[in-house]
Amino acid sequence: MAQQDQGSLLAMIVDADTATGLLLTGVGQVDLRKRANFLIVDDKTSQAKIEEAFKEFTTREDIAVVLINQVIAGMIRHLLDGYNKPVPAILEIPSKDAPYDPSQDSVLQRVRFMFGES
Amino acid sequence: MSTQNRYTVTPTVSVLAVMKARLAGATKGHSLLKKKADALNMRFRQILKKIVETKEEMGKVMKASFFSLAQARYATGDFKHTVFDSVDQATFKVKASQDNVAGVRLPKFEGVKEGADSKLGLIGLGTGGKQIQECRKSFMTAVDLLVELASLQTAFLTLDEAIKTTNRRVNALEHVVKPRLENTIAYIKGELDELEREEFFRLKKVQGNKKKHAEAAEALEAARAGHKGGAAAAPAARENEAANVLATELQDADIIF
Amino acid sequence: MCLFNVKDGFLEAVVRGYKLGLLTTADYNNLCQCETLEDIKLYLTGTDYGPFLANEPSPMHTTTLVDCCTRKLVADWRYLRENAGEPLGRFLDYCTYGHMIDNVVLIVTGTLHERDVQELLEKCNPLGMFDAIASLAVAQNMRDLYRLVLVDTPLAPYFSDNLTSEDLDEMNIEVMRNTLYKAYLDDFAAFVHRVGGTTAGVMSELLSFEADRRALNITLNSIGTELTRDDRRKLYANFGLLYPHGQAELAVAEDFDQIRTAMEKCQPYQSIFSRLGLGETQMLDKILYEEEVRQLINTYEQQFHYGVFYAYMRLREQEIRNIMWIAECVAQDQKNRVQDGIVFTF
Amino acid sequence: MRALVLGVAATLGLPSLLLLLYLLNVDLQYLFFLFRNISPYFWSALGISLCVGLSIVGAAWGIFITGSSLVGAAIREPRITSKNLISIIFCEAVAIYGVIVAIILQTKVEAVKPQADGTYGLAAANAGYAILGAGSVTGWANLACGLSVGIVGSSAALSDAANSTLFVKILVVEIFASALGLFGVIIGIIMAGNANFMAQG
Repeated sequence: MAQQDQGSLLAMIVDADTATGLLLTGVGQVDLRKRANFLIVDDKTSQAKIEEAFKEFTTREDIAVVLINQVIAGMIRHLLDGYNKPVPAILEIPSKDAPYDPSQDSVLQRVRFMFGES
Repeated sequence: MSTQNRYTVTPTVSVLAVMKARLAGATKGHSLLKKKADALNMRFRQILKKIVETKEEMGKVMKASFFSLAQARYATGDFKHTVFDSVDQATFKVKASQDNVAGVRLPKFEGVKEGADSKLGLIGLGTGGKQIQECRKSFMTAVDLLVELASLQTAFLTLDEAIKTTNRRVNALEHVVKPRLENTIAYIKGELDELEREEFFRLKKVQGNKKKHAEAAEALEAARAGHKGGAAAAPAARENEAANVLATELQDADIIF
Repeated sequence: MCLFNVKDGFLEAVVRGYKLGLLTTADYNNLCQCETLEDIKLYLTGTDYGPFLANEPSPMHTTTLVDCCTRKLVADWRYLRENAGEPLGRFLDYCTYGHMIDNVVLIVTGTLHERDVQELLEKCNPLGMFDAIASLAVAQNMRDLYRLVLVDTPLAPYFSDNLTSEDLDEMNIEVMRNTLYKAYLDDFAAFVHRVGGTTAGVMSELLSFEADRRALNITLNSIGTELTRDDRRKLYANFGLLYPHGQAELAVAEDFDQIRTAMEKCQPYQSIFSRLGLGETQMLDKILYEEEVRQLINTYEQQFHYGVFYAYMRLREQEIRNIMWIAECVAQDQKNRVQDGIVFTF
Repeated sequence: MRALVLGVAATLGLPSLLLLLYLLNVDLQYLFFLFRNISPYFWSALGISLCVGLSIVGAAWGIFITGSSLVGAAIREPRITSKNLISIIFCEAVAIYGVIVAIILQTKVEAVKPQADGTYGLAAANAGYAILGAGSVTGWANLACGLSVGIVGSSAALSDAANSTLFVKILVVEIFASALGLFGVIIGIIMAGNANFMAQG
């Protein structure tokens, strides 16, 4: 929390439509070095790029929340499952074409597991 | 068995006192940790419930937002590149604060809006700007919800971790430390009892011997009174005998136990 | 009338043929019944969109669907443009200038944000492409852009007449876009008058509607923003049914009711607004679209004029919007809202 | 529109020019002299050529107007082609009217000897002007008819492509348009009926 005073950012790895909506709210930031806090994923974006962005966002200090489209999260599930830091929090959000499917969410899966267990 | 699950200590009374104090501490710690775990668990349940609720609500809100995005697209045409290109400084940020539950610090996020975004204010001026603003509002609620969800989720993860550690500690106290201490105490107590019994037996024996000696002395007095001359060699022989008796008795005690 | 067909009769007939390919109410009703995007695709392959959709791989997205439909329009338009003589060719160009403005603005902003030119070009609306568009990206700042590149594009006069190079640096991109669009509309109207005949009659009606709609939208969307009244005034086109008195009223309007009062003084808009419940702004877009479609279809009632080409483009675009809407509703499982967005053409 | 203005100007212009000349006391005898000395064969040839020429221009124009629309509309709706050939045939008929009238006019032309002063007699002059009139009446009527049939035909093609039930209705309109040419033909034949180079008198 190096920049506690200024507040932290939300990062996004999302498709174009979700990005449009989210950026409309003003969460986007492009700093002086042209480093954006969002990655727009389309058909041409390679998996390596997504993984790289994910790693970057999860290691950046000024990011508190990473939003990932569920579809995209599915592509990098291995990274998500291996990720267990509380901050930044990883949130899987629905995308336009794929309505929210709770059974896919790794956090919710754990939640369900806990409920079933206890 | 008993040697494995206990501390290697010399069975003395002072060690016993230490051990007892440790046991009391462990019991106290155990009950405290148990309480903490319960508190955490309660909070955890609350958060779980809330997460499930919020996630489902988020699903709904996002759906509504995407629909309003579709409406905006319908009215305006494709405006996403304009949006992408007008990204500059974030006006919506997340402030992190901390919440304390039973000694566990939970990070908590809060969305903060800074400044007015002039660049997007005029978007879609010619057509459908109204819809875009609607869409924006809709996504705003979605983002707020997302931030809330994020803090819940972080709390979930942190709590999960905290509960796990607490449970581990509770279990360690319950299943390792306490039995071990108890075992040690039992052991020490056993040893001490035995020592006591030995002592008691020895004392008894010593008393018996003393009685014998007294009788022998009385007999000797009586004899001395009879014939005073041969009395000088007798005490040395008797003393020898007494030492022998003690030795055999010790051997006997070993045989018995 | 007697000489129209010498150059343009063939294309007029062709464009009317294209018009027949527009989806009818029955088509829309069937589309609304579709359960998945695949169904929509299947249905659309049975229409004029068939060749453009047939080879699309199976997981459909609304964007790909819309892209395919746009490709159909673009292919039609290219065919028309390539076969057109003068002044029809100019007319067709004028129809696409609107998209061209959007493209230029897109490239300009993209360039200023140092985006990849190739990527930007892909995002351009293919209807608004022109030869020099790629070279727009060479410019690093607005001044260069203006000096080196924009003067060669068809839009140059709009830039030079309405914007100084200082404006280019400072002006909000949306204001710039609308200033250009205003200049374009004025120019288009003047061109149509030069062409004369039925074309002038038909097109000036359509263009005034467009101008008025833009004026209305600009007013509506600029309420509560930093756009001053004078700025607003500058973005209104210099013709249209509202020109000049209605526009003067619009320019000072501060809420929807004032806009309504200003608009209702104009007979044709009175009926539009009377269909609108009090204080209800949501449906305005749709009603305006419906009114536009009605006018566009009316152009087909007359023969031997260029309005049909413009109308075809607009109708096709409306149809693509409709398809997008249906597809979105289907994809997002909001089928009860389907009827809200469709503007039936025939 | 512009063509109409020109036509009105021309038709009004010629008589008013003559009137002007008369009012200015210009000796119109010279004008009459001129017309007297032009051979009636010139007039009849002019009439016949106008008849054929204008008819064919009208027919061709009509066919062009119809044809270009028909070809364009047939791209999407090929079924309309055979039906709409009727419009083409109507236009073609206009040319045939012209040719028929021209042949009739041609048969009226006979050789007469000029008078001593080189002029032809009244009958010959009358016949010459009659053939000129008949020819131009037919020609102009057919030109207008061809144009109108062409425009209606093009509309017929387009509307048939849009909605096939419209075809018959527009065909009725087209028939009326093509009847216009017949009026010219009838009047032309009647006019030419009076023409007789050999008539005494």
